[in-house]
Amino acid sequence: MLDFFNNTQTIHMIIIIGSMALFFIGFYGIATQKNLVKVLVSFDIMESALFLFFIGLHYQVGLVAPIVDKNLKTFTSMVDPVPQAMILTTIVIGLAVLALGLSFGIEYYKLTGRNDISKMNELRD
Amino acid sequence: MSLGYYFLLPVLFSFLTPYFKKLGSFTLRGSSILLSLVLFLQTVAYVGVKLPQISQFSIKPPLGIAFILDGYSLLFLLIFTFSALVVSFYMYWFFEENSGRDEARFYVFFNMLIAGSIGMILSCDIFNLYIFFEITGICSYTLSAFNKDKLGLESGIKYLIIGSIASIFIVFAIMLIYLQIGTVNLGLIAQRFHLIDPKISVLIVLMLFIGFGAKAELFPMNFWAPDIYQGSISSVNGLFSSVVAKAYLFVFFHLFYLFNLGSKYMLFVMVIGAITFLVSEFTALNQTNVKRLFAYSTLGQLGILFMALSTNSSQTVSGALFHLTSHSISKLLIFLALGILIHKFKSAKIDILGNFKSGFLTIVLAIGFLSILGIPPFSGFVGKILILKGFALSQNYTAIAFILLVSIVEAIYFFRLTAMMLDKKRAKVTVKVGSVNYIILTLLAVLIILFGVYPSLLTHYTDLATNALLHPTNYLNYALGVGL
Amino acid sequence: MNSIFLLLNLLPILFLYQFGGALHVSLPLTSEFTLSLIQTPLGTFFAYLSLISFLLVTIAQKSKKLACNYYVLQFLLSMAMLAIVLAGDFITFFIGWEIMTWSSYFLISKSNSIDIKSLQKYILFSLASAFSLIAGIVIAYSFAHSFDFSVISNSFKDMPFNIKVALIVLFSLSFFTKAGVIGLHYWVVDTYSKAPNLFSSILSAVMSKMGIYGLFLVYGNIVGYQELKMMFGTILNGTDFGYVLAWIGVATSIIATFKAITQDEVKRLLAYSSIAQLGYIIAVIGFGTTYGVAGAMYHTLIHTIIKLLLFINVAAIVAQTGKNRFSQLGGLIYRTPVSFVMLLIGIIGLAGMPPLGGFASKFMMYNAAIDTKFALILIGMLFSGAASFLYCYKLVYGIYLGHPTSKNLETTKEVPISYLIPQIILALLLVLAGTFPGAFIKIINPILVEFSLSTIPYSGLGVMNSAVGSFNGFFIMSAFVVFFVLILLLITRIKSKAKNNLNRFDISYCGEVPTQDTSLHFGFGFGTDLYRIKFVNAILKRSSSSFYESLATQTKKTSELFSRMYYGNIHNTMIIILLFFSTLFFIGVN
Amino acid sequence: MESGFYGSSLDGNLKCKFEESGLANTHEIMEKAVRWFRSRSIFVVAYGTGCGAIEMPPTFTSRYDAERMGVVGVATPRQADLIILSGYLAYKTLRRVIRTYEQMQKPRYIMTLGSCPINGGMYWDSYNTIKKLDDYLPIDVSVTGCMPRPEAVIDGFVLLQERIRNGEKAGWEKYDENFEFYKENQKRVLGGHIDPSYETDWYNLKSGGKA
Amino acid sequence: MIFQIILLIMLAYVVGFIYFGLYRNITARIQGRYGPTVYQSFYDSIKLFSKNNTVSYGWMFYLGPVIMATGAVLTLVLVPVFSDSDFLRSVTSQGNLFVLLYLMVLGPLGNALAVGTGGNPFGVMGVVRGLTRLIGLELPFYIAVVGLIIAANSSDIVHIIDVQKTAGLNIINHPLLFIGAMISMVGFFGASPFDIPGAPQEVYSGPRTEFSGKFLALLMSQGSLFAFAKLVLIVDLFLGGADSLVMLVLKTFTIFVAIIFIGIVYGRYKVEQAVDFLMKLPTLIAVLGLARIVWFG
Repeated sequence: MLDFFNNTQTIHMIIIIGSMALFFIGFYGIATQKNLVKVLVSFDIMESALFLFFIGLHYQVGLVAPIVDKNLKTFTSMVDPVPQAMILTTIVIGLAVLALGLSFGIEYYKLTGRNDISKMNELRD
Repeated sequence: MSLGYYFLLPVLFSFLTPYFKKLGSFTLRGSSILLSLVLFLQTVAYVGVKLPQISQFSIKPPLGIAFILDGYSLLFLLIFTFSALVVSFYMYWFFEENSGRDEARFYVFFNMLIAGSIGMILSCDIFNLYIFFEITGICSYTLSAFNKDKLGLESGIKYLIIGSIASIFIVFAIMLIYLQIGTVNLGLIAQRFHLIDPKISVLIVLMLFIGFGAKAELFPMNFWAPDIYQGSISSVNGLFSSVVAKAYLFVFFHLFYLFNLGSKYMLFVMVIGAITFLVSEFTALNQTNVKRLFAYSTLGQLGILFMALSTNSSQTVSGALFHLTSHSISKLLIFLALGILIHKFKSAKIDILGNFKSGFLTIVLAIGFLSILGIPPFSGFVGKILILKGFALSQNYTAIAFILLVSIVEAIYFFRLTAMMLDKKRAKVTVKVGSVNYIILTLLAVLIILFGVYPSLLTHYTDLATNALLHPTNYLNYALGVGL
Repeated sequence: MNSIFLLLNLLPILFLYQFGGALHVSLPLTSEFTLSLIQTPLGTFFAYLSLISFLLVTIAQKSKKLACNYYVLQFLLSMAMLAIVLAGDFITFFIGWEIMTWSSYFLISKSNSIDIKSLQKYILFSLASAFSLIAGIVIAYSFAHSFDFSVISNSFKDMPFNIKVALIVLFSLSFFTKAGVIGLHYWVVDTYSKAPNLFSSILSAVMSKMGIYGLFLVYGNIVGYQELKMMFGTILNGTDFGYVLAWIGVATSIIATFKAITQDEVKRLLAYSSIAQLGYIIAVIGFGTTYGVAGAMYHTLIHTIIKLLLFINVAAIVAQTGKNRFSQLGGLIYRTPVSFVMLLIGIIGLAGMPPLGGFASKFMMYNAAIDTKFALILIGMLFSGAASFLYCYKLVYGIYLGHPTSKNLETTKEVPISYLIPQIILALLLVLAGTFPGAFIKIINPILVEFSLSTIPYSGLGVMNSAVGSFNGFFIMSAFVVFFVLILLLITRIKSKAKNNLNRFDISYCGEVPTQDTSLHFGFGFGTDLYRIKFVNAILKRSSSSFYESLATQTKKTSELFSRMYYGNIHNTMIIILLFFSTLFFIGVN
Repeated sequence: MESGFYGSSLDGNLKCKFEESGLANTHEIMEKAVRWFRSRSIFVVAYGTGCGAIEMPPTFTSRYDAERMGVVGVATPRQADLIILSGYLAYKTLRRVIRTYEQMQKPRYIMTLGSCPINGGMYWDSYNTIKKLDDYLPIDVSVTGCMPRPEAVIDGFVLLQERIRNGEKAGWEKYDENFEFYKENQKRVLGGHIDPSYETDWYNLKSGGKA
Repeated sequence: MIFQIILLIMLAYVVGFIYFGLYRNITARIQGRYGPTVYQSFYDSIKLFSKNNTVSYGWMFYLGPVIMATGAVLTLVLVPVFSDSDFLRSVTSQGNLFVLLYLMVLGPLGNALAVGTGGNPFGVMGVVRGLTRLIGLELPFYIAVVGLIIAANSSDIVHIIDVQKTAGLNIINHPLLFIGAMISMVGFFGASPFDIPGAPQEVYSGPRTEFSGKFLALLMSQGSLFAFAKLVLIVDLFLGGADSLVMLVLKTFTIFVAIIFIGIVYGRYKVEQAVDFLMKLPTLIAVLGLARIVWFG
């Protein structure tokens, strides 16, 4: 039963389905939510989905994480390290953007008392 | 000097900013000027050097990270560093006039913005490109929210949301590319792009298109752009118009030609560019806020550039690059001059701004307007005629007719502004232009006339750039590390 | 300041004279285009025309205190025109054309009476003209792979027919706009009437001629009259093309003439008159015959002289009195007699009356029409000529004759001498042109050779030859003078105690005694009869303005429609981006 | 003003020359000729006041046809030789008539119809009509009757023509000679508001404008 | 030559005055009157010349009638009077039909200046009416003239006369043009129904309001010269010219009487009615004649 899950194909399938589901939750969030915080959260969910997707698809059964310690015998037995590095960087960037967005949101809320993005329309002719 | 300094120096200056601040505002402002000057001089030093140039970090490409400077990026590098230099001088005046503003915050992000933009055009690695994309993005969000008032914050938030969407698309695209090809090196991607399953490749291309297109203000993804211009200070507008938007445009076409997409995509981009041009110019007619108006004008000009750059004909592309350069200079001139007026009148309404009286500003603004309209003997004319000539050679008369017809619409608002400046019946308020601004605006105006009168100065570089853009063999070789 | 620019304006004339037809300069601009100047007989003719006009206007500007930048712009304008007429390729031509456009724009904006709407009209039509021109240029380039006139001219024959037509239409539209053909004249009247008074003379006399030069260039040099004939076929003794063009010209001249009569503002009348006169030129320019070209050329010369004269005259009067309407002027003849005589000579020329140059040019054009058997065209020209007497008379009556309409007109002094000098020169030129019309044949013949048309036989300075008759200008002028003097002597010999210099109120007024307050000036009663004539009323009540106004409204509406998209809702923007992506994705995948 | 009916129809110098060269007789003949031509061509401005106005159309049209004697109507006083006042004149009318008369070119004549201009007629006690027109303007021919028939009017023309031919002293000469007298009388009925006689030379006035 | 010119002017003067006398006489007869003598116009002219006073409003007022007379004399001199003689041929060859067309308007325009100087609004109204009428009046005449010029392919009147010798008279060859030209001529002679400019009742006799004495006499004299010139022109154009004085008088008189008969039976058109009428029927007739020449000739 569990062997079924110990199959790279299956895991990839689950990851694809799961991350896409997550992605579309985020997608749904940004399409429907108007609260700035919720929108930012939706973005984060979408990003997370992408991260899972990317990392997950590079995982193969029997390979270890590309971290240099005693478990790592040969370079062939580890998963591709590049995606990991990329995702780490991306997470940092995502975090920075999120933090910036939240700080903007807080400042804006302090000034106006609003956080509905569809009502941010003072910039118009 | 290694190309890495283009990134390292700004970042260094950016991190040192708090220290400079302690040394006093003069040092702070001076440091930025110094940085821009160094970068500009370094770029000038590359003029005449055999291109492309490569700077690799630790491992040689395609595995390692590298910066490549070819003819295409040299042109943009010149534009960016020059714009940065001009803006840093302008900001010296700006902070003199507006003492008490958070100068350090501006300079941190200004320096980083330069680093990010330059990184985007030099990087030969799609993931690095993404990082610089994000750096540029974050800096632009912050800069557009530099006025920490309602409008500024609103524009910051809007920009941030759009930026987030764009970055998600780009990340997705990069991941798909990596999943398909297993590399992030642009050279390798270009080489193997045709191997990807067509459906996936369509998805990748579309995601990149949406990601960079949204940032490069293409219709229908540019509804946010005027708001951002309206909410930020005019020097930042100048930067957005002449540096940031151009950087995204650079990447867009860099990838476009590297991936060697078919003529179907070209037609698509051309149509999208045309629609952008049309819609923006018509919308600009209806504006009463000068910043929004010039935001639409920028969108329109980007539309022309998209039309012309997507033709794959060296004549048109060369013309478009000329036009791009001239547009950058002209828009910088216009935004900086308007900045002086907005500072004086504390408003960006056209009706109010029209009341100024200053012969110098009238002349330089008129030069800027005429140049953007493409009227000789200013630089815009050469760009426009080269574009038209290119279209004519490929017998694309529809595009010619379209550009010329919409240009008339463009002329309506440009000359309405001009007429307003020249109107004697308005109550006139004398505006004094400080010596710093006097020098930089004169410099920009002289450049516009110079390129118009003696275009060979620039056509040499635009031809180089065109060659590098359309025939990226050398670039690919360097990116693949062949012969290093 | 004035003297400096006077000298500066003199320089190019001397320069041109020095070169004497051998000017050939080329200056590489980029690797792709070269600026080249070539002196052709046609270009030289127009070059002297414009340069001398600028010189005269600069003389007239002596009495106005104008800023330096005004003179600089004006000099730039004259140089731009020189570039246009001496250009050897289309890039030079276009650069000159556009510099002309904007330098004149800035000059017009220096007027006190200008408003934004008129400025917008002027610049938009100028730009539309320029863009139509550049469209033609690049299309020609796409076949010839060169901007050079001679290269384009050589390769023109090999272009496809529809491209040929498109080129001719685009170039014609551009130059028609500059010359103010009816329908495209919307900008002309406002601009001429609201520009600085002396600059109006340049606009009307010289700048509109650049359109005429362009037409000559395209029809005569680039396309060639032979080619036009081969392309479109012939009708009667002329070309089909010429026939259509002639109807455009004649319609322009008739409509503008009637519009001119009903104007109350002096400069508006002159503006419409300018349109009408250019209508004549356009009517004959496409005939493609020797006399068509000669007539158009001669009328170009004469119209330049007349319009300079009239506009300078009016400018002087406006400067002197501060009034610019017929209903505000009047009775100036005894206050400014020299100006009156100058205007009189001008309108006699404008009406095309025999002893002066105006007749010789009209005669040439009429003969061209007879030569090609375009009888209805000729009738149209004669008809519009007959109607033009009315506005000629209105011009002289409204300003100089009748009664002064206000107190200060009774104390007006003669206009400054600097205004009079150019007027006197021009009036002399006009008289000379009428007396020695044969001299013009010598000027025109090289141009006819350039267009590979047969030349006009020359038989003496006074004689104007044409295919269907000739006249001796010298004889008519001298006979007129002799008879005039004789009859004058005769009538003065009859001493029936002419009670000279009556009080101006001592008129037959049905026994009433008019006073200062009686409205005796008929300046604004002119042309009211015309509204009751059905045919003329149909012309007068129609206007191209409604079309352009509605175009403007439509543009504004489109603009509003588009700007509704940019309403700043970031949430919707996001959704649009996502939808756009999804749409594209589905299109792309399928 | 020269004496003699023909006025200055011939140049004064010419007249002297004639006399010097002993051709006074020729002069005489020309004088006569001019008088004859004047009598053969009389341009009439018909000032239709009172009931006599109705008599004028028949005089000039088919039935009585004054044109056969060279008498023809014109519209403006500038061209006219003769003014016909066809009835009583109110003060208001008198003002216009004086204006019209003064605008006529010499030689000029006045003809009145009916008795009103002679003695006031049935308006003898009216407060606002002229009783005796001859006090205000010199009448050359008065055609009496109330109203005179066209035949009588034509008789008046014949009388006038004869008087012109004979060179009799005409009313306009009397008017010139007794200008002050007539003006005094006119002032008396018209009050102080007497019309300007336009003696001032407007066009040569430096200040201009003042009549 | 000078002698011939003087002779011609005297001839025209006499014939013109007699014609005008006849005009008045015939008009009177048609109206059932006796009418003035044939020499009446001559009497009027002498009388006006011998007036003691003449008003003048300044030098332009003085020159106006002179210009008008000059125009008339010049027109007269440039019209070939006799077809087969050298009489003034050296003079007439200096001009052509177009010169004449414009000279015919030069005089009235010159006089209009004097009218304007006179400052009488009625005079100017008359001038404006006249010029407005001219718009319609010249149209049929121009068409006729253009038609003849195209038919003869020359604007030289002598040539047009010569053509008629071989090809037959233009009145027979081009009757439509003749009709058009004649209707215009009625107006050129100031006859009804096109006599609105000088309407005495409405605009105080129009352009002549202020003219008196010798100026009026000059205007009348030039009128008769001018009338003669116009008649000769019509004769030259349509009736093949005249080779002797008798033929000249005969032909011109025929034309003249025709014009009188047209003019006498009509009332007066308003100016807009006149132009409207002239632009319709006569123009149409003339255009038909022209079309015949251009397309089928």
